[in-house]
Amino acid sequence: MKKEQEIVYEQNSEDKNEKKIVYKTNGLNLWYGDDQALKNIDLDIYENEVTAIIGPSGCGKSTYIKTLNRMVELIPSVRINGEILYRGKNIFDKSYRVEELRTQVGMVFQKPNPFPKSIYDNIAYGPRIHGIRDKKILDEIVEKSLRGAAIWDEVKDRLKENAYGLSGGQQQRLCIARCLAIEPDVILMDEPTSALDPISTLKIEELVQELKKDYSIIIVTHNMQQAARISDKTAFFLNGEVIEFGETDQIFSNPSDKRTEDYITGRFG
Amino acid sequence: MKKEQEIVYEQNSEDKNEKKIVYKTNGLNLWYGDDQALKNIDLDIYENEVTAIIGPSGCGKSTYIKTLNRMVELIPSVRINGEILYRGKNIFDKSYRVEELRTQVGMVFQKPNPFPKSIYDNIAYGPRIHGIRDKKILDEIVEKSLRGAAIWDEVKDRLKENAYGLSGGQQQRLCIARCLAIEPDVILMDEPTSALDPISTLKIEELVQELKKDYSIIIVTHNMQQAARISDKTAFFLNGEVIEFGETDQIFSNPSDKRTEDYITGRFG
Amino acid sequence: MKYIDQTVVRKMMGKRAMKNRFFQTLFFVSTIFALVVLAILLYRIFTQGISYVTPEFFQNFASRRASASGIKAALVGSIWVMGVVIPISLLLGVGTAIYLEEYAKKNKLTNFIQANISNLAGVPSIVFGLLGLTVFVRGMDLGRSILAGGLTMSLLILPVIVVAAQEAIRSVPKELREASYGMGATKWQTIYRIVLPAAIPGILTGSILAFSRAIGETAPLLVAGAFVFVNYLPENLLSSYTVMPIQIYNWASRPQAEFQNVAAAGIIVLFIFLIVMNSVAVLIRNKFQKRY
Amino acid sequence: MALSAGKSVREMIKEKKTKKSTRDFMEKMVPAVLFVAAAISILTTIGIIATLATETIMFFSRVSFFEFITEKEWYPFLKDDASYGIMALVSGTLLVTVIAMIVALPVGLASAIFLSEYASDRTRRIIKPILEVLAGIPTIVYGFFALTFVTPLLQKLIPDIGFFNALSPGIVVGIMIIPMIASLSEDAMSSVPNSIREGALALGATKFEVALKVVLPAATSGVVASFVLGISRAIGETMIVTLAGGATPKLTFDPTESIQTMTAYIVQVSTGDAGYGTTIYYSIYAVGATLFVFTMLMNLLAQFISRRFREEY
Amino acid sequence: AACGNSDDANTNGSNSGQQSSSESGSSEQKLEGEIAIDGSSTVGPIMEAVSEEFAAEHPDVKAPIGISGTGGGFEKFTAGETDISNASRPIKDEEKKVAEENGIEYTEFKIAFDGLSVVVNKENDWVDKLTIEDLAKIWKGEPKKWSDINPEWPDEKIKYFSPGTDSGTYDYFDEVVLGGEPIVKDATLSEDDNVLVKGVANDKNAIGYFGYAYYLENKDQLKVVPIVNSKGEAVEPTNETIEKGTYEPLSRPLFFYVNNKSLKEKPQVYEYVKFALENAGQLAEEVGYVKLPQEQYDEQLKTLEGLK
Ligand SMILES: Nc1ncnc2c1ncn2[C@@H]1O[C@H](COP(=O)(O)OP(=O)(O)OP(=O)(O)O)[C@@H](O)[C@H]1O
Ligand SMILES: Nc1ncnc2c1ncn2[C@@H]1O[C@H](COP(=O)(O)OP(=O)(O)OP(=O)(O)O)[C@@H](O)[C@H]1O
Ligand SMILES: [Mg+2]
Ligand SMILES: [Mg+2]
Ligand SMILES: O=P([O-])([O-])[O-]
Repeated sequence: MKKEQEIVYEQNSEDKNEKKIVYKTNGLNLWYGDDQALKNIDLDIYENEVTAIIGPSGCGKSTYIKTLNRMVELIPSVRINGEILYRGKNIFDKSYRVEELRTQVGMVFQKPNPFPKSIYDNIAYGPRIHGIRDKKILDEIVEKSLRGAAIWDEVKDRLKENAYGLSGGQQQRLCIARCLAIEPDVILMDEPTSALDPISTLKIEELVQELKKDYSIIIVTHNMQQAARISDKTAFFLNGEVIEFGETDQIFSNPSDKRTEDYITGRFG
Repeated sequence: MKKEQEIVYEQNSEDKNEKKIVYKTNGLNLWYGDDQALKNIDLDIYENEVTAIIGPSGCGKSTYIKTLNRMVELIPSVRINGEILYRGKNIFDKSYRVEELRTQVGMVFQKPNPFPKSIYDNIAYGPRIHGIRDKKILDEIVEKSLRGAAIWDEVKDRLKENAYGLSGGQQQRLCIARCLAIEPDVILMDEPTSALDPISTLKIEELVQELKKDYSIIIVTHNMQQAARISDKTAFFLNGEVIEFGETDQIFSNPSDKRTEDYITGRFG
Repeated sequence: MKYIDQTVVRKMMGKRAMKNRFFQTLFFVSTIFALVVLAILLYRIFTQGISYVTPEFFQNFASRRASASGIKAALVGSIWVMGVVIPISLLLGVGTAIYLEEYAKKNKLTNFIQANISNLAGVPSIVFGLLGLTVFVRGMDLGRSILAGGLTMSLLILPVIVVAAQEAIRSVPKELREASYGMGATKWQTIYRIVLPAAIPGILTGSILAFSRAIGETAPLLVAGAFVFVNYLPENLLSSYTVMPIQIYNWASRPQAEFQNVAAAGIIVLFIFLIVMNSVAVLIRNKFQKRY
Repeated sequence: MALSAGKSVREMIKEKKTKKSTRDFMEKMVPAVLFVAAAISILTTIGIIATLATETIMFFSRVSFFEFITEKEWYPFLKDDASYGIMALVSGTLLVTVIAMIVALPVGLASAIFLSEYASDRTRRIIKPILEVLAGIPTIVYGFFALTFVTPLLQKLIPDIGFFNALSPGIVVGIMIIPMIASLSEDAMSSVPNSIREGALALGATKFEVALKVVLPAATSGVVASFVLGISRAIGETMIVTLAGGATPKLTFDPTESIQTMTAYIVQVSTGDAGYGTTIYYSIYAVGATLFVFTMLMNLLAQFISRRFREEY
Repeated sequence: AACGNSDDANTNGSNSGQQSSSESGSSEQKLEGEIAIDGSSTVGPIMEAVSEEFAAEHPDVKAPIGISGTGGGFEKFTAGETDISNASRPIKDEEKKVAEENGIEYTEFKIAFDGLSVVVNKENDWVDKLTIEDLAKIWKGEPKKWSDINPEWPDEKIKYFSPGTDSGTYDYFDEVVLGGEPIVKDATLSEDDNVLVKGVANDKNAIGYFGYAYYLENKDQLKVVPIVNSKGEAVEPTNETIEKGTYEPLSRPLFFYVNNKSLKEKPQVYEYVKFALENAGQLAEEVGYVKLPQEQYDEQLKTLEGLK
């Protein structure tokens, strides 16, 4: 039943002859206890695009991206109102299964968080919980995912070793690989390259460009140039509000809001 | 006695009419168990300069910087040979008190690591362990340090709250403030801005520029432009070796080693 | 190439969610099970003993007449014994844990101490009773005193506290230690100001369990010299004494049915004692508790 | 940068250096003092071994070691042909322990998972202290509970069961141990960093999958430690089995029969009538020594397991 | 067997005279100090009552009571650790030897009677009396079923409930009934007499025995079996039959032993023992035992006088 709904929706959007909307955020407010962290957010995320979210520290970037896969609900004090439609369905609907959402929406975190398991088991974890048991297929998934995250060569000889033996940068790329292993529809990335060196970052950026053929990607970054380089659309957050959202080229070349311009021209990264 | 030695040493170096050397690393090798992470490192760090250390992930940047204040010895499997002279004295000497070294050599880490205490107590920790008890002086130190780390305005109203309530970026700036509170001679920074947004990063970079008047700063960064912008000297690490070390301008405009050039031209950050 | 088929995933999702809900319920029921047992136990004891918990019950010493029996000597005796047990076992236990986690080199001696401690944790309490009798009561000539009993109990719960404290110390993130060392803090400063405060919740959890055990233990003190009948209050650490569980045991083994009710009243007082102690510790713990 | 005190922090720190001699003294003293604390535990073991060994040697000068470990009957009070076959007491102990573990391990672990992974902060704050109260109930109270509540209940369910049996004390010992396993396992699981949980949840794992495949493996060492302590408590539990288990040593694995455990035997003799210097008197030390060896072997096994499974995070 | 000292009984002074002297003694000099008492769990309650009352007269004397069992008590007593040791049986030869080695001299006193009560379930309507031989047969376990003893009795297995083999009660029963032979191996043993009460009360085919006090307090749940004595009469245990000695052979005396040196050197011990002998009869009955004939107390008081 769900499937049919989706198809109907997708056809609808094709009728309009636009790129399909993956995520539609309408009037989203979010509070941590009494502190409002997100204020009346409206934002559309399009399919097969990279949407960058930029803004100063503490402006709510991480909070917003964690709301998209409902990870933010793990913090007990959180209250939310407004709606987020993922492929047409409100993710806050009671009937919406949060695990299903998260299977289709992968996430890479700000700090690397590998499991205290072997490198292999880290990658295989996702496929396994989704029912893939076949050793050969798992092997393939592991290799493909690690290659995808540009870490295969460094770890291929020690797949059975504990992931905690890796350096910070290696750990983060492992986490990206882990996310790729479940082949999500959307990938959320919260400053995924902040712990990476330029070479790895470059690889990841290239990867993002390649992945967007199949996936929709939302990336939080403090690196303006990264946003400019890899994203199609950019949203500028400030104090929990979306100040400006639009085509990346337009935002960076010709921001319509003074605050956006200030922020961008203070750039240097 | 120590003081005199130092003075003698400083005069010596002044005789040569050069900048004084703070750290002199001679033939340093370091192993984690059987894996060699640093190979025959020779490096001089000069006073009142910013020395940047760049290199790909896993090349040993963090390991080297942690060796400079002997933090690396906390990992039991570590073996070291070679010598590091800090202001003329070998820090590996039996008689060298590691706490004294670390009081003079502050450190900011890659991941923010505030203590599970109030913001105030985080900053006051260093002065307190070194015997400063006077409430009024502590208040001043706390304010000054927080201002120095460009976080005072955000936290001045909640100094008594737990530091874990801050966002990642705020936490990292808190850690920088904590380090400034003991007014060290040298400050080691391991990718200190990797968790920061550009505005905070800019502030920290400006701060670094200001601090180098009084302090010597060694900064690990994956951000080539940051290195180019703020450092006086740059060392390029690869696989545990120093490939090239010299004036930042020269390294970036005219690297003498092919590998350095490859790495730098792959740049984008 | 796609390995993961979303339709299959979706199909399995229902089953997985059900499994999750099933186990959540199962886990919840398990937790409730323990609480239900507690409820039954409390109900039985309260209905039996509550009418005997009167002000006189706290003011009277034990008596051959059930109606005149009181728990005064045992209550005060338990407090005295805990007054010995808590500081000694905490100091020794946390001290040992710090030594093992922070100072000890990874060598044979350390391994031996470690193995020895987890081994001691398994030694039955009655064996500690034999030890206390041999070493403290007779060997050190402390007689059947509070000090001898308290030392015996301290040794009994020492391994539990060490193990709990070690786990707690170990779970303090190494980043915090690094930060402290990086400020030029000495090892002891780091332990005292950073590691210990962060480990307190865990240490307290284990210690509460251990102290509760010490308050309720009967067997070792039966062997190592608590009296069953005492009709005066202890004056110092060398006084003879009795403790609540032994007094309760004594009442419960009396033939007169009324004494069974007095025993129940004794248990209620013991509970109140435990709950007060636990509450204090829980307050401290909640004040500190956080996840890193 | 000078403060209002007119000096820089760096100067102040240098000044304070004179006072650092006490600090240095502490740095040297503390490990020594702590080592003494750690040594106490060794002394305790030595004390126990010495106490047990001297009297156990006396016992084996009267009863052959071979008889002790091979004989199947334990009748020390027979005047003429007393038999000292420890197997009879060991089987009683094992029976009770196994039953207790069948109750305590699943329930305790399940409670731990519930508290650590499912329960809200508030629920946890309410339930944990209650569990701790449960852990603090004197075993003698549990003993009467077994005798006056559980046994009659079992008699309704299993008409054949004796008034004294291994099942009732086994179940109650299990109940007694639940809070200990729950609390210690919960601590171990809570100390697994949240970021790891988030990583798994973000892959679409259910809470159950996170608990079972990520948190539990990461907390193995703590969980196993709680099991070991639980098993040791069950083996060493005295009052419950003394009251509800009967006092008939018997080599049996039928939980409906009356049995005697090693601990119950020690209580029987040490509160009983046997005179100092009799074989019976020495026998409690031999039984105590056996208990000691038992728990030691158990712990070695458990240490081996937890070493193999230890994970760092 | 009491110590030889009892032969030197002082014939002077009546009971009342002693009482007044002790009272005047206590008012002249305040008694203080500690008295270490340990031993039998059976005798314990009587001594606790004594301590309780003694404390009313001599508030500064501390007389705590430990319960280590008769054997455990003697272990401490013969090592010189206690002043008074309660016992539910006379001291054994091994224990005497230890006392001798340690140079401990002591005196034995009887304090009360306990009547071992043989009980069956309330619903048991077939047993109305038993002889010692019957008891021996039953407890040796030869007949497995009630019908094996008397064909009219039900064809049901007998369930045995006995005090633990390491108690004074078991020892006495074993000696008197079984002549030292072992008790049936099926017997359910417990150290706690209340537990035995529950066992018998809950099983129709049960038989058990334990101290008189436990029967007395649970009369309504149990049926006591009259025992045929040496004169051929079936006698139920009651205060009278036990005191008079017609309930035999299952009446047993309870003892306490006193260290002679303590009697001489510690006035509080002397006064305590005296007080015990003067009041034990009444106090013993209060806690469920049976007093000795008054002459026996008087005689022992004389013995005590001689030990001062
Ligand atoms: N768990 C929490 N409880 C309470 N407040 C929180 C919590 N997490 C974040 N906040 C607050 O919410 C605001 C937004 O935080 P968020 O982490 O989303 O910022 P951010 O834009 O991701 O910053 P950064 O670039 O530093 O990661 C901040 O003011 C922060 O202090
Ligand atoms: N504790 C450790 N035990 C064993 N090996 C380690 C340990 N820490 C680091 N290494 C190894 O030492 C090498 C250098 O690590 P280091 O952390 O110094 O790299 P880095 O240059 O700081 O990388 P990044 O930019 O990712 O932080 C890596 O190969 C890493 O796997
Ligand atoms: Mg963030
Ligand atoms: Mg690094
Ligand atoms: O305590 P007992 O009277 O059985 O020795």
